[in-house]
Amino acid sequence: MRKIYLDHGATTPMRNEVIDAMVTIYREEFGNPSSIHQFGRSAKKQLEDARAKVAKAIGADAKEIIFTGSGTEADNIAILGTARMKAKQGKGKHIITTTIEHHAVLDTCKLLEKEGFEVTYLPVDEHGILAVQSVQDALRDDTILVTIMHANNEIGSVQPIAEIGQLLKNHPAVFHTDAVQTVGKLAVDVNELAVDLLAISAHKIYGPKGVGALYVRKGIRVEPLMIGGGQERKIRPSTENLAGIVGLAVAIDLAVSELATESKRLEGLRDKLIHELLTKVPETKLNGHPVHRLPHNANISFEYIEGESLILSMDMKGIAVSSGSACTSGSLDPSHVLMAMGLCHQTAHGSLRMTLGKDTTEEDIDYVIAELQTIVARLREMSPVWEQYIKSKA
Amino acid sequence: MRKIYLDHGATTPMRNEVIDAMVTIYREEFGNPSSIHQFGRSAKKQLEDARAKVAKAIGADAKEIIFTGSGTEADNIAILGTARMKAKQGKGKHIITTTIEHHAVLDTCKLLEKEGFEVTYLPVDEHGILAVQSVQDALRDDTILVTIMHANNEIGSVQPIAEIGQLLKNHPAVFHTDAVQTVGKLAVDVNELAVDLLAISAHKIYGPKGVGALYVRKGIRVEPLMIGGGQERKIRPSTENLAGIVGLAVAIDLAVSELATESKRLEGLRDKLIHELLTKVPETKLNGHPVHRLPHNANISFEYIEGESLILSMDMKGIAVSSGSACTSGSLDPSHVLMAMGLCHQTAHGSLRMTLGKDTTEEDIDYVIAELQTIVARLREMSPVWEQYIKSKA
Amino acid sequence: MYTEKVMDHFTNPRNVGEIPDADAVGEVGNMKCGDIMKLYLKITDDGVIEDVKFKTFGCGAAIATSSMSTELIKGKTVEECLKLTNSAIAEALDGLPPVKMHCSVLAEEALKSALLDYKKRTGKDIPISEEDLKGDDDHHDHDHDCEE
Ligand SMILES: Cc1ncc(COP(=O)(O)O)c(C=O)c1O
Ligand SMILES: Cc1ncc(COP(=O)(O)O)c(C=O)c1O
Ligand code: FES
Ligand code: FES
Repeated sequence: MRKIYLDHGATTPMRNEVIDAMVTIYREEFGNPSSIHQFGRSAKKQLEDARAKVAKAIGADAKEIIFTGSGTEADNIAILGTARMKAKQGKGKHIITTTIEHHAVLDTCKLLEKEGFEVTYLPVDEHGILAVQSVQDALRDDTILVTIMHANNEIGSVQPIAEIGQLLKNHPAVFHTDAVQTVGKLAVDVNELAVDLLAISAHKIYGPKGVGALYVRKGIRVEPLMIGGGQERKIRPSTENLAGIVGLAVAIDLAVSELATESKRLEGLRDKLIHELLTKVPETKLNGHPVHRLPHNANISFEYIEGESLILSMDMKGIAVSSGSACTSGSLDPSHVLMAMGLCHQTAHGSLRMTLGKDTTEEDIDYVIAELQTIVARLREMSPVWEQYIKSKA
Repeated sequence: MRKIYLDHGATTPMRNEVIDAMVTIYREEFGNPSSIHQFGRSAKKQLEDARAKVAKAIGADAKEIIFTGSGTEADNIAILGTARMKAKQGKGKHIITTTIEHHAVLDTCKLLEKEGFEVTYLPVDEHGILAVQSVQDALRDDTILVTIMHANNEIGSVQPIAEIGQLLKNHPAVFHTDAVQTVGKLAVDVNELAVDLLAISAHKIYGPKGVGALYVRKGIRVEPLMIGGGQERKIRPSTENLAGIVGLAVAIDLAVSELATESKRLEGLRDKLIHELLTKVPETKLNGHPVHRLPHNANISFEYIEGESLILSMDMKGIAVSSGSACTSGSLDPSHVLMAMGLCHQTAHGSLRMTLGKDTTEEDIDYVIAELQTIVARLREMSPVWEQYIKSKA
Repeated sequence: MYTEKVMDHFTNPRNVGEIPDADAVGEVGNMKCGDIMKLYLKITDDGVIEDVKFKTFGCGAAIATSSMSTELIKGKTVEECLKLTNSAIAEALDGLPPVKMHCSVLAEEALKSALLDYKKRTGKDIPISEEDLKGDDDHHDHDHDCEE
C-alpha cells in the first residue's frame, strides 16, 4: 500500500544529510565540550560552529543562541525564565499571550497564573489572526512579557509578529515568539521580527527530536529552569547533545537555503488540496487564513463527521494526517485553537490537519483528494447527524 | 601519536550497537509517538519497548520510567519536583544531602535554600564515604527529601545507599539517588537500594548525550519542571527523542549484561594504575576509598604541581584525563569534592581523575604510567613549591 | 582555549630555573587558585636585566605568562620593566581566555616584587613601593559567570 505522510506539522522524517552529519559526530566527536583536552576542545569547536550556523539562519549573533532539549523547553525557559526573573526584580506581573498558543506556551502561562501572575489571553479573529491593536490595548505599565506564536501549528495562521515587535519597541516588556512552526518555512529574522526571545525545534525541519534552541537577545536575562553545570551560559546546564545540535544546525541551514523554492512548491500543492476538497466535498470549510498561512498547512472541517474516525479511515488507506496537535491526541477535547476561532464543538471535532512536506508530490495530493471523498462519503452515510441534515435540506 | 582516552567519567564514546539502533530509528521510525496513525503507533511501540528495557536494567516497572533530556534534568525533576510538590502539600521543608554531590544536585539544593527550604549538607569521611548514622541523626519530622549520590563522579567513592534506603523505609521522606555514575558499572536495583527516585544519563554508558531517565517509584509524585503536552505522564512534556531513548535502552542493556566481567577487568587495570603511580611517583596520594570505589576510577593527588598544567601536558602526549568534573572545568576553584574531604587547596589543585573504559587496554595503562612519571618530574622541576619542599627535606 | 603561542610557552617554557647569586628575587602567590611564581633577576650596574629565571606552580596560563614575561624583560632596563603590564604579556601570547586573564597578573606582580627587592637591596631610586604590590584583588576574582 501507498504510504503518504501528511503530518509534517507533528514531526518530520530526518534528512539524510542530517543523519550523516550526526553519525559523523557519533563516531568521531564523542568528547565532552567542557573538557580541556583535545577530545573536549574538538567537540567544543563543533558546538560553536553549529551555534554560528543556527544564529546565521535567523539573523542572530552566535552568543544569542542557547541550545535546549526541545521546543517545549525553549518556550518554557522563555516564559517561566522571564516571568521569574522579572518577579525577582519587582518589575510587574502582567503577561500577554493569545488563546491559540501551543500548550507549551498556553499551559505555562496558566501555571504562572497560579504563581500569582496575571495573564491576558487575546482572542483571534475568525481566520485565527491576532489584531495588532489588541496587543496595544492590552499593554500595561506592569506588562513584563508578551508571548505570541509566529504561526499556529494547527491552522497555520501567521501572526503579525513584526508589527507587534515594532509596537513593543517602546515598551520594556520582553517579547517572545514561538517560531517552532515557522523557522525553515517562512523567512525568520530576529531583527525584522523585533523579538527578544524566539523558540526553535529541530524535529519540525527534518532534524532530530529532542533538540531545540532559544534565541535570547543580547541584554535579555532569563532564569534557568534547571540547575547544574555551567553549560549554555548556565541557562541550560547538562552535557551538550552535540550530535543533536549539529543535526539541528544542518537541518536549519538546508531548510533556510531551500526556503524560497520549496515554500512556493508547497503552497502550490497546498492550494490544490484545499481548493479541490472544498469544491468536491460538500459542507467543508477551510480553517485559518486563506493567505496568511503556513505554506504546507491545510486545515479543513468536514461537517457531520468526527475527526478520529476520519483519521483512522485515512490511516487504513496509508495516509497519515492529524486532527490537531499530536501532543494532545491523548485528550478527547476538541482543539482549543478551533474553539478559540469560534467553531462549534461538532465542527471542531470534524476537522483535519494535513501538513505537507518536502517529499510530498502532486500524485500524493491527487490520491488524498480521491480517497478523502470516498471516506467522507462513507462516514457521512453512517452519521445520524448527516442524515438529519440531508432531511432538513430536502 | 597514540590517543588514550581516560575520561570516561566525563563522557564515553558511543557503542556501534547504539549508533546502529539509533540510525535505524532515524531512517525508519520518524513518527511522533503521540500521533494516532501508523507512523505514530509504530514509534509509540518502539518507545515503550525502550522503556521496558531501561526498567528491566534497574529492576523497575516500565511505568516507573520517565525519559528526560539529560542526567541533570532527571536530578532536577527529582529534587525540585519533590520539594515543590511537598511544599504545596504543606509537608515540611527540610532536605538532606551531602557536600560531595554533583552540581546538578548540590546547586539545585542551594537554589531551594533561597526558596525557603532548609538543607542539611552531610559531610563525608576522609575516603569520601558518608556514615549511615549521620543520615539517621539528621532526619527530622519535617524532612521531605533525602538525596544522596550512589557514587561520586570525581573520586569514585560508593555510598551505602541500600543501608540508607532501609533506614528511610520508616520515614515519609522521599529518597533520591543520583546513579548517573553507577548504572552499568555497579549492580543497580531500585528495590535493593530502596530508593524512590533514581537518575540515569545515557552518555556515561556509551549511549547518546542529551538523554536521561528518572525512575519514579509507583505512588511518588513530583511537580514537572516544564509544562506542555502530555508526554511522559506530563512529568516531562516535549516530543519524545525516540532515537535517543532507544540509544539509552540499547546502551543500558549491553552495559548491564557485560557488567560482571567488565567491572572485574576494569578493577584490575585501575588497581595496577593506582598501585604503580603511588609507588613510582613520590608524594602522591589516592583520593576516595580504596575498595568502595567505582571500578574504572582512579583519582590521585600529585603534590606540588597544579592540575591544569598536568592535564595539558598529558594531552600533549595524547592522554585525555581531567581534574574534576568536566562541567566545572570553566571554573578555577578547586574541586568542592576534594575540599569536602579535607584536602588543602594546593593538594586539591594537583589532583588528577583518570576514568577507564571498555576500550582501555593494559598497554594504555603502561603508557600512561610511564608518561606521567616524566611529566610530573618536569613540572616539579619548574615548581617553586617543590624546590622549597626538597630544600626543607635536605 | 589556549592560543598556539600559549601552548608553545607552556610546553617549552623559556628561562626555567634559579639564579643562585641573583641581584633580585621576587615571589608572589595567589592562594585563591593556589598559584605561586618565583622570579630571579641578574641586573647590571647600569640597570639592565642581564639574566632572568623563573619557577612557577600554576596552570597552563600561569606557566606560559611566566615564560613570556622573562622573554619580554630580558635585555630591558629596570625602568622599562616597570611599565610591563599583565595585558601586554597576555597580548604577546596572542591573548588569554577571559577567565585566565588573572593568571597573567601573577607574572606582572612577580616582576614588581623582584624590582622592589632590587630597590631595597641597592637603595636605588626606583619608582616602586609596597603599595604597587598590594595585589589588587580584583584581578583574582574568579568570575564564574561564563558570559565569555
Ligand atoms: C554524578 C553525576 N550526576 C549528574 C550528571 C549530569 O548528567 P548530564 O551530563 O547527562 O546532564 C553527571 C555528569 O555530567 C554526573 O557525573
Ligand atoms: C508551535 C509549537 N510550539 C512548540 C512545540 C513543541 O516542540 P517540541 O516537540 O520540540 O517540544 C510544537 C510541536 O510540538 C509546536 O508546534
Ligand atoms: S465517543 Fe469516543 S471520543 Fe467520544
Ligand atoms: S594562575 Fe590561577 S588559574 Fe591560572
